[in-house]
Amino acid sequence: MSGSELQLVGVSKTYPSPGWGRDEVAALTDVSLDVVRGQSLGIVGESGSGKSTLARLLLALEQPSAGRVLFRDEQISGRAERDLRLFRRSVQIVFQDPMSSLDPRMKIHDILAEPLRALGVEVDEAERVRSLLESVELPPSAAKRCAFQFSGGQRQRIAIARALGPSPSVLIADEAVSALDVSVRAQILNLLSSLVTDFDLTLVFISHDMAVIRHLCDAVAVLYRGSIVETGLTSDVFRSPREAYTQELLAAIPRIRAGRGRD
Amino acid sequence: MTLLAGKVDEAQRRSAFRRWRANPSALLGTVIVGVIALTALVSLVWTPYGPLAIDTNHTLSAMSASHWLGTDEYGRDTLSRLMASCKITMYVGGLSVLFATAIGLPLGIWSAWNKGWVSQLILRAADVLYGFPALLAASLFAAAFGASTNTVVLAIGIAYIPVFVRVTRSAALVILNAEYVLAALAYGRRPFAIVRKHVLPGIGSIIVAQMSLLFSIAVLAESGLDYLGLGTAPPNSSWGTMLQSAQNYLSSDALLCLWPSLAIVLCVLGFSLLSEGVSELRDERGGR
Amino acid sequence: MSKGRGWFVVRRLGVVLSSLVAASMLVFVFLNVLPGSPAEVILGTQSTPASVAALTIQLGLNKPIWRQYLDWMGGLVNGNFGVSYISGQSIGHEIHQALLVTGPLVLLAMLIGLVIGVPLGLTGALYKGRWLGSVVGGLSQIGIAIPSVVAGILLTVGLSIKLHLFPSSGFPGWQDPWGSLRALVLPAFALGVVEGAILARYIRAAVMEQLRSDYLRTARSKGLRRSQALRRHGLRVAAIPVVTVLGLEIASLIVGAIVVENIFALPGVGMMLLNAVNNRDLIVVQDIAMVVVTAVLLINTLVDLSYQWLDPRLRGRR
Amino acid sequence: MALLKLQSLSVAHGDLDLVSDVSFDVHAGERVGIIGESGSGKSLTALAIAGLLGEELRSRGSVHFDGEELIGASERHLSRLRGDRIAMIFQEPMTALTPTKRVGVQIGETLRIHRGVGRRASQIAAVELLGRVEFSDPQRYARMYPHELSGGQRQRVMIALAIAGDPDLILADEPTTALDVTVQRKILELLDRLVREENCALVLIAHDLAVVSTICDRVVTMYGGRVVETGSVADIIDHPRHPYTAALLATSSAIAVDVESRGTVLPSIPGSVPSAGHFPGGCPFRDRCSSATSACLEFPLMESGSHRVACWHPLDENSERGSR
Repeated sequence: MSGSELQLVGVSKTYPSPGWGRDEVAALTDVSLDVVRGQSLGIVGESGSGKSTLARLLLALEQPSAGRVLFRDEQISGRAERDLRLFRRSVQIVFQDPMSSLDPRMKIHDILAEPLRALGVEVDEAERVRSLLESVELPPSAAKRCAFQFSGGQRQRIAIARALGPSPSVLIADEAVSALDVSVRAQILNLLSSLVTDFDLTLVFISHDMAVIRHLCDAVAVLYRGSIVETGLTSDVFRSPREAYTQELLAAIPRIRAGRGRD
Repeated sequence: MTLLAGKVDEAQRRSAFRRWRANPSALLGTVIVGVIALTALVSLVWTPYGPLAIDTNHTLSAMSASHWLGTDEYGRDTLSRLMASCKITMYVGGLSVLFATAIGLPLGIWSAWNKGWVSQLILRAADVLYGFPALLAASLFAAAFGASTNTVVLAIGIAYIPVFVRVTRSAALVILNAEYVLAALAYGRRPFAIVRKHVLPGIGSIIVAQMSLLFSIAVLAESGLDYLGLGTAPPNSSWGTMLQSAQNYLSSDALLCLWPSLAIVLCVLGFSLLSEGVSELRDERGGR
Repeated sequence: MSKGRGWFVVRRLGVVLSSLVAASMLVFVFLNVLPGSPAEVILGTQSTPASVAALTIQLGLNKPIWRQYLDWMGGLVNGNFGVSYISGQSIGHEIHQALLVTGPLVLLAMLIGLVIGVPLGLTGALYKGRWLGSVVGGLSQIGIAIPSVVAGILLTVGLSIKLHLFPSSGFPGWQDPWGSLRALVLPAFALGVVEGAILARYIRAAVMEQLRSDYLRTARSKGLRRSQALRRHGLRVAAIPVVTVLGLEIASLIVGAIVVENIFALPGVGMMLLNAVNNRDLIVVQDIAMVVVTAVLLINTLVDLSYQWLDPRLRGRR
Repeated sequence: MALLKLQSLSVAHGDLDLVSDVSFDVHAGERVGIIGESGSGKSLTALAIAGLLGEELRSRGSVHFDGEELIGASERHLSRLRGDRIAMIFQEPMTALTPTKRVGVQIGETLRIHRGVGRRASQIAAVELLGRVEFSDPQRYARMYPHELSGGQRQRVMIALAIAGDPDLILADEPTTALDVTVQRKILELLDRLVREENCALVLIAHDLAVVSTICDRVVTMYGGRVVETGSVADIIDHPRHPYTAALLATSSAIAVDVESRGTVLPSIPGSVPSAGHFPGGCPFRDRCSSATSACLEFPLMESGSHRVACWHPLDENSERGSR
């Protein structure tokens, strides 16, 4: 439990504005973040807070406009793709939308084998696919079917299995349970937390849902309009949120209670 | 959305062939296109009289047992000429669409992937080319090189490049924005592999539908060009040249115009139905 | 925002101008980098080295190619289209005369297309799934497949040869307005029927999409009936794809006019182009090509600008 | 006398029943929440009440509104009720407003349709309504187009649009689902306040029990196109009787923000939610239910009373299972 896997150091990201002034839109401003090995880090933010940009920067799919992205203390931002092989194997992602995160025309076998082929992981493909399906609690027969034949929760399991394929050390989950039915969400959360333990994963869990982050994460960073306004251990932040925005977030979460006429 | 999920599942369970058979546009289109393609193939080895065989004793004869569809002003058998024209039509349509696809498809994908100045340039160039409809391009070719079947192919092919660039680009953008492409980048797939594994299979049916549609438009364009004398030159027969020569006998022998007209209409209808069928089948599959 | 829109127009015109320059280079280079000189082509088999040399100088073909291009372009910009190699006539005047035929023909055809396409498309969408909708769908499917050559010839046979309702060919000139209009009716129909079928198809699709839209449901939840909701809330958005098609169709009408003018022997731009091609009158071909390209690109630009007006979401954006 | 009375309402797509046999009442001024996951048929139920189902869907059964039967009523008749007495709020604030019309015009339209109010007067009313849904500068916002507003602002416009006609019943279909958490809360509070001020009945559809429990009096739980349980909010959250409601409640309360659940295994419901129309016959939940028996092949009759459940093996009313 020491050292950092991923680090953002003073990272900013701007995009050219869609209009045609030469103005730029800042998605992230001077963000520093340390993803500690073995720790589960929650990043909470609402729409427009820069969550997705952050995920892409952590995956080195985009370059920061300023600042540096480090992987195990080595800079990865600005590096050529061929220098990123180890990084690509080590950091994987699960996306929000179970519909768009799997290619609908591919068999599950191919979806799961693709990362292995791309990264040159030398294994028995069929065997590996079977064990990946097993670790997300899907039957081996699933490999022969196409993505559209599965429900949202099952698709999300497949997406998780795909991410686990190259045996990563860091798993980034970008709103991975937000699009799921309530009755299925708990299954996926349970799966994620057992996988984190079993595979010794470092988890970066990006979400707008404070409750889920509290359940899953050791530490939390609150993202507001492209800046990190508060970080700390989850228990501390929930017990005594310092920033007004964090307090607002916590207060906004609907609680189950008989509201009308009972208060 | 949730409502459609059930329908999609159901459509999936049926085999591709059965869905094809159940779609009237696709079925009818396939049959018509099949018949025309088959006729073109047969005409390579056999036509009742040969498209160029002149018989001065039987000029402008009506429909009869020996000449099913009659003969033209030189006594050439109309059916034979119709059949031989299928060949020209398939040649022009097929080659021009392939040409436009071969150039438009890669440029479209490139401009979808790359948002830099090169793709801006591609799109601008497509816009400029868009100002040259097939007929204008063919006129320029004819003025420069003299008219022939091949100038028609080139003219139609060039005129359709911009259409292909745009269609490919918008279809590819949809795929490239999907999260599975991001996931593929995250596990180290390079752009070329992503195009091969995700983009091309993903836009395949759109491209096929578009090719079929453009084929039908190419048939229209070709008949017009041949009619004007900007394409296939007599004595070779094409539906357009047949129309042109038949026009002289409109008041006496209107049927002479009817056959090539019908052939053109049928052929265009066949390809446009096929195109519609392919897109409908795609939508049935959930449009993904 | 109004400044933004003004800028948009200016920028868009800049794009059109640069496209036109590119197009003119394309046309010019294409027709002038051919083996053999135009002088040889014009003189044909009777050419002698001396006559070729004389004509070359007379036509200014001895100047460097870029100079010839600039001369040509300079002329076009000043409205001087040059002189025909063959007839020795001022091309500008001839094109002007030809446009007086082609222009009204295209407009009339557009009108006919709209008159046919709009009601057909709306009916097709509103009666989708019922027999009327299917009939309309089938009709427009077949209409699309009819080339204007065929439509023209069929109309000629039916309405002028058999029934003698309209002249089958020729054009009396606008000093006889009634006769001219009559001469244009059949060709315009030949063009317009097909355009109508195409328009109907797109209007049907656009309206059907509107009928499925969330905001039309909102409009109905306010108490508008389905047809009222469509009229007040849907049609303007549905107009966007339709305007695109309309723009494309005007371009194809211009091209179609070239064909139809030849069927009906109308002395329009198309006839002029075809004669020039047959006579290898390259400068006329060049000029007409530029006229057509300019018309198509300008229409395209107008379509783009109309989006701004139709859809507030696009205002102030690229 | 109930304001709205649903009896055996079904919605079918071809031969496929997407909503089956739904019955419940809404009294004047009452707030009823419908909870259910994807495919449960809750949105279709709301659309069927308002007569706004798509062309390819057919409804059967009975929807009684203030003494009138709405199923089978003419579009003309329904359109007179809609906007005037029954208003709707939709889920997607991005697509539910017409993109080409100014917000003020869209709000004022309701009044122009039903009250014969002129253009100017309807604009004045629209500005006032925008003020009521807490726009700080309603004059300015009335002139804006929907795309110039944020998601939360658009949803407030939708609410203004709904209350414009002073309705007796508002059907709100997941009004907060597409919004950010902090905005969700404000919209719910706004809705709560306005419904109270207008004293109208509310049918609130949500997939989240928490949303429903904060502002509703009664809950209707739907699963697989059927009503499986209905009762007061207190009944449902203190003593859920249907295994599905209980499991949903257990899951939701285990991940609640004020519950320390770190490191625990969350109670979950096995299996997945089938797509609409593909739930098993009989009790639609039987595939995922731990207490299912062969009796569940038959859909159980709903008992009578205020807290009703459709289950062959209901949980004991007195057990505290599944509550907080």
